[in-house]
Amino acid sequence: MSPAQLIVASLALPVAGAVGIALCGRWPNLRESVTLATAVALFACVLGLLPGVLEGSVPQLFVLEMLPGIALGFRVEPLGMLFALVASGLWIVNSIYSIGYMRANDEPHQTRFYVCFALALAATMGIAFASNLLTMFLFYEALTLVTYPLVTHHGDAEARAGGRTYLGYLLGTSIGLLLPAIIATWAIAGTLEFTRGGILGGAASNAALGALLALYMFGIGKAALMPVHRWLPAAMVAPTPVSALLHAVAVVKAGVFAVVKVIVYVFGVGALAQVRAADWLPAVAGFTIIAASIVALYSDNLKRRLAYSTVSQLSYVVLAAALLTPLTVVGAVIHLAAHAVSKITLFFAAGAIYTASGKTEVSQLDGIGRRMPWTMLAFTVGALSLIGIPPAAGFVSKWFIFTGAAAAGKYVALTVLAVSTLLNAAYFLPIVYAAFFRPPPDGEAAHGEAPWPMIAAMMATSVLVLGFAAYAGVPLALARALAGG
Amino acid sequence: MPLIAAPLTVLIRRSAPAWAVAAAACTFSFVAAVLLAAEVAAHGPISYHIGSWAPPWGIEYRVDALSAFVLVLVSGMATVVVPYAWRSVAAELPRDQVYLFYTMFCLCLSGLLGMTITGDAFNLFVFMEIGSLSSYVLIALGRDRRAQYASYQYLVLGTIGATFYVIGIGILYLATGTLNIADLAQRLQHVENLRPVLAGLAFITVGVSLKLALFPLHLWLPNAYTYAPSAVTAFLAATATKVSVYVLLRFYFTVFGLHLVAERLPMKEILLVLSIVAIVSASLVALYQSDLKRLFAYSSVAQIGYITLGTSLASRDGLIAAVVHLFNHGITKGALFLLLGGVALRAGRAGLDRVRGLGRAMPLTSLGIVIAGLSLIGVPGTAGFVSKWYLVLAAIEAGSWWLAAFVVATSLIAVAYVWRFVEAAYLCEPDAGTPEPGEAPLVMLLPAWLLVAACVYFGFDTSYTVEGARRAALLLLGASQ
Amino acid sequence: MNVAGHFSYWVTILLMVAGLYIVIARGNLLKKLIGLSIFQTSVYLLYIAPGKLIGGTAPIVSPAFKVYSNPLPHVLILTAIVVGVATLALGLALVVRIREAYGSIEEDEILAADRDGGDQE
Amino acid sequence: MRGFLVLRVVAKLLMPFMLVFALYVQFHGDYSPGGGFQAGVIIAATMIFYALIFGLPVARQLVPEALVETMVALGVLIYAGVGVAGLLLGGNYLDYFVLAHSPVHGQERGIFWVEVGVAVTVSGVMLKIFYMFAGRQRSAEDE
Amino acid sequence: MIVIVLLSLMAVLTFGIALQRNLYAVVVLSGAYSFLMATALVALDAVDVAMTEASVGAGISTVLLLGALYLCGGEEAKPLTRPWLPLAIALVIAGALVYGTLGLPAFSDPTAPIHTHVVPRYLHDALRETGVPNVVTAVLASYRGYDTLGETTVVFTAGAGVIALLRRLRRRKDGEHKA
Repeated sequence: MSPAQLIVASLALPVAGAVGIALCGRWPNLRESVTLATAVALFACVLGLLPGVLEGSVPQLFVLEMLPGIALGFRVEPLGMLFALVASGLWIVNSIYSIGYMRANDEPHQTRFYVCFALALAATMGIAFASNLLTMFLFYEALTLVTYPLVTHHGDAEARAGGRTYLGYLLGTSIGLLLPAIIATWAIAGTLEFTRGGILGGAASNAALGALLALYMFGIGKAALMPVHRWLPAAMVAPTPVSALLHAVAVVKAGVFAVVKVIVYVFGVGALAQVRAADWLPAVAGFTIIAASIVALYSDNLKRRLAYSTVSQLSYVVLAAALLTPLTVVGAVIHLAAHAVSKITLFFAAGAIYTASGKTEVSQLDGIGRRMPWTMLAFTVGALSLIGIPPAAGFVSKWFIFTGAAAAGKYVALTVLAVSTLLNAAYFLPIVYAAFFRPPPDGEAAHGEAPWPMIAAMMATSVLVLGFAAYAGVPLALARALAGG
Repeated sequence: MPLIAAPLTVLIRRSAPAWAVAAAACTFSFVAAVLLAAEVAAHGPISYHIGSWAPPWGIEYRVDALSAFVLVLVSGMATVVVPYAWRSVAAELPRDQVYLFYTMFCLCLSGLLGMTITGDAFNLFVFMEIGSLSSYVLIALGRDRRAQYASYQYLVLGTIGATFYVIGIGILYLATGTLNIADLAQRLQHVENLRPVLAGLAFITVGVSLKLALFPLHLWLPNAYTYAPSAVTAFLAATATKVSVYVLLRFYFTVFGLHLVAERLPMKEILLVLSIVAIVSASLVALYQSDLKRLFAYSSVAQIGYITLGTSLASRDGLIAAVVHLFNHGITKGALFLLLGGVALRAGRAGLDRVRGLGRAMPLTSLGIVIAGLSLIGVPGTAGFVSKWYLVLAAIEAGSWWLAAFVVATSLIAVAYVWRFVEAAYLCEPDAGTPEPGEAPLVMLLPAWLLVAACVYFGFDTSYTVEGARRAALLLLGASQ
Repeated sequence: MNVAGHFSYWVTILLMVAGLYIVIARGNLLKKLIGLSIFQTSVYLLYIAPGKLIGGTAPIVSPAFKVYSNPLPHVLILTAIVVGVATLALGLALVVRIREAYGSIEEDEILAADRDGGDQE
Repeated sequence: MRGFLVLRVVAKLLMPFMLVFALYVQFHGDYSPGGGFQAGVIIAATMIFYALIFGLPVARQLVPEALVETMVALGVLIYAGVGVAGLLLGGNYLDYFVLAHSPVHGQERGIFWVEVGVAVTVSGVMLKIFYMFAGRQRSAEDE
Repeated sequence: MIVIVLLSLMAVLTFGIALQRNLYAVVVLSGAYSFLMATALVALDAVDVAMTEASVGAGISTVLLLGALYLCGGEEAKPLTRPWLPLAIALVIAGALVYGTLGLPAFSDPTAPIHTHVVPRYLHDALRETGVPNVVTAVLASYRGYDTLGETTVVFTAGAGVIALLRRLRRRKDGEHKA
């Protein structure tokens, strides 16, 4: 198939899948096999795009003109390519996992769940391949809306509250800040196409650029930059696969992806570095990293702790991108992938624990490692990776960021990273320790491992995490291709 | 012309043929409108002398980019609503009323079309009255007894509005000696004593504002929309106020001209302030309504605020925003009220307490309401987004960031009240109030979904709307220079 | 500014305002309608009076006369009168209906009835 | 009102004159004040007068509601029909010039028919409205 | 001059209407008002209008009002309370009107635009063009025939509307009796 067709396919497949799922909602097996099939097919499509992109070609596809001068169009450039790879790849694993999870906890209206899931993927693909700000915004909002039913899956009061926060923050920031930013960009630059070196170069005064950057950074609420991070913990009411989707596969990744994309293609690394309009950004990011880590340290609920760790990890990406050196940008991109695989592992583990034992608090996990060795093994792997221990995935990205920062002489950033690494260790290792080396509190009901699909999924992701360094070539190449410009 | 159809429907005493006649008339006028629009787009304004007396002695029809645009909207809406009415009217009215309903419907349509198409100020008044009188009746046909009181309020206020308009026209006539709009505009340039002109301007503004429910003259609207039969609500909400907006635009830019409106009187400022107040207050009120029809009625007041806001900017993009929103809001609200009509039919009333768990009871209907609601909010990919886009763009170009911020902020209120429905429909368990599963009849669902589809379609392919709007805007500005 | 020259205007204005005042201030629906019709009829004067030319005659062309009053306002007002009576008739019909439904034609009583009446399906 | 013989006789006597006057107003409207509208009102007034004195049922027999309602619509149709006729004969809408061989005759003819239309509708509507209110009255009395 | 007298009388009547609370009296007063209006119109050479006003305003309207009164009871319940806001509104409007009309040509000023612009054509050519000496009729039915068509439609609308409202009433009453 030609690249253009592939793009169409990768956008249309999930939608078609969603329809299929909705149609055969009555027969669960069929429904879930449709899900899997779609996921695999999608991944295949995206892979099919990869070689061309690696050779540096940029397949394009323009659908129609939404507003005069602004097309609804798609263009596959390295960054989007990587993002699409990660998302579609993890979707396969995730759907395997969610089959196990949803069945084990026999959740209500699963059909809606799978449908929205597929739609969310479609939106993600749209974001990944969007060729201009408007298209990206379109799918960005779409993503928010289709994930809303997932967040409020249980439909009870708590879910509704969580959903409100989720929607309030995401729509609020995107409509209230991002949209004006986009329109202002249109008013200033006269175009919204993503182009190398940015479209705002020299078109606006420093102050305007700074303000605009602020609008973008906080407008992209999905990047969970403090103070617009509150929706992420709130969304914890969702079932675990959804959390995995939010944190690892689609939503927050879409956020940081958008951030990087805006910095690289709208403002332009070079331009920003000259006008020094972005100097405040590392500070905010750094603060987010530290603060979020500390909150994580003190939160006892496991998923909540993971959520805050996500918040801080996201700011790694933002920080790295904001340092505006090619090396750190590479680091940012790689961390996007690395954090995805690691964090999804962690969530899988958390979900597995909940499914098997019904435990949600960190303090309950004493000795659970003996009952659920596989799960806790996976958890450990993910944790190590986030801390940044070689050869796990996190190490690679952190290494790039460190060296980049050092080379650029951004010592404040360096210290921030160092401190946060320690904090990561501080809030992950105790869990591991407790799980394996503390005796389980006596007199609690014995329970075994989680259902096999979940184990399988966890193992798969752990392997990905560990093997990351091995196949880091692809993301590296893509990242280089991106930062090279 | 539906005008001829109306008496026919009376002669035919039975409902079915009456419906057929009405439908035929609407379709005909819609086709005619589209053809006209194409014609205008191709060869510029058309002027048609009735009785072949050349204006200003005779009355002329005048169709230019703007009026053609409005014509298409109005007649199109009518064409969509009529098939819908087939079922809902049968459900809401006693049998021997039905043919009168269609009579009134045709009259209302012809009134609105006449207002849009005529090139004569006084003739406009006559048609305004046709439209108003028939709409009073239509509203009073509502089931609830409050429908009659609402209609009475509307009648009093509407008549005052119309009379104000006549006074304004009278003053202008005394000052210029002509009634033809084009002639009026051209002669107003040479009136040395401006005081009567300004007074006329003021009176026309007030009169028309009463009709288009511009804050604070909107008091009649919520009741009227709430208690009127669903089809009527949908039609009026989608067209009546819009036509009044058209009249306002027409007078401001074509007759008086921007320099007069903007410089001699602080009209822009006044309009701006009123719009802002309207948007805020109405949106907030809407937030606390328990009856969905009323909720969206208030949101209509707010949305009209957006239109006038765009007008008050009086820049190219501002006017584009106004005209586009005129169209988009028309179809959006039309869709909403049609769907709500379906809900009311099944649940007896469109109260928030009746739609709990509606997502499962009437999946298509609620999905449609959600989509239309999104368009109301202005989510990208829906028609509403386009108008918001231009509104904000115009605000930024006018250099008033706070205005842009204001627009987006208020659309967040829209999120709030739309989401009240979403939560009720999807996140609440069905209870006593909820209708047992079962969709609205197809003849009601199809037209509604047609409009919903339109909301989405015009969100992606804006070539028609934006182009039409741009031409209209340029025409207005050109006329006012 | 000659007073006589504008006297007709002023009376017209007076009538208008009085009619409008009745509409707004009075609670009785019938009274409102009457006020409304006064408000409308006063407009007739606004149109007709300036059309008069002293020494002129009704605009029926015949060799006997040279000066005629202005016919155009007459036409407009004929229409206006018709509109007025149409509105009045409709309004009255409505009032009758309201009376039937509420048993009162006083504004405040009706509002009160609705407030505690709640929804009647 | 059954009792008042005088009234009834006078009414009987007056009715024809009123109608004649109405017709005069109608058709002489071209040369003297008056026209379709006034004529229509007078006709309606005559009927109302009649109904007031002889009671609604009698009036209803004389002019049945169905007829009235038909008149209501018919008048407008006549008027619009004239317009359409203008169209069909190749002129503009409501174009009278083409209605007859010479423009002036065309105008006269057009105006004539238009006035007829107006008269029919107006008298119809006025009478109808009166019937409506009167009918309501009767049912109010019944209660 | 007579016009002034008539107008003044009408003004007085209006106040009577505004203050009177017995609705029958009000209706009678408004009837008288219409007659005065008609006379004034005659004095202003608007014979057609006068005729119409007399037959409609004084005739039909009064009948209708009485009919409605018969159904709705004649006494206006409350004396009006706190009339200041309406008064204020009314005064503002009056102000606006005075302001506007002061700029208008004086009474019977032959050079006013309304006498100089469109109308002369009617007066001079109506007879020749339409063969109808009564210019009002000519303009009404021919020059502005479309207006009159609209006017007829308005009447028609009102008629049909009243039918719709009142006929529905009877059936609804039956329904209520059953219920």
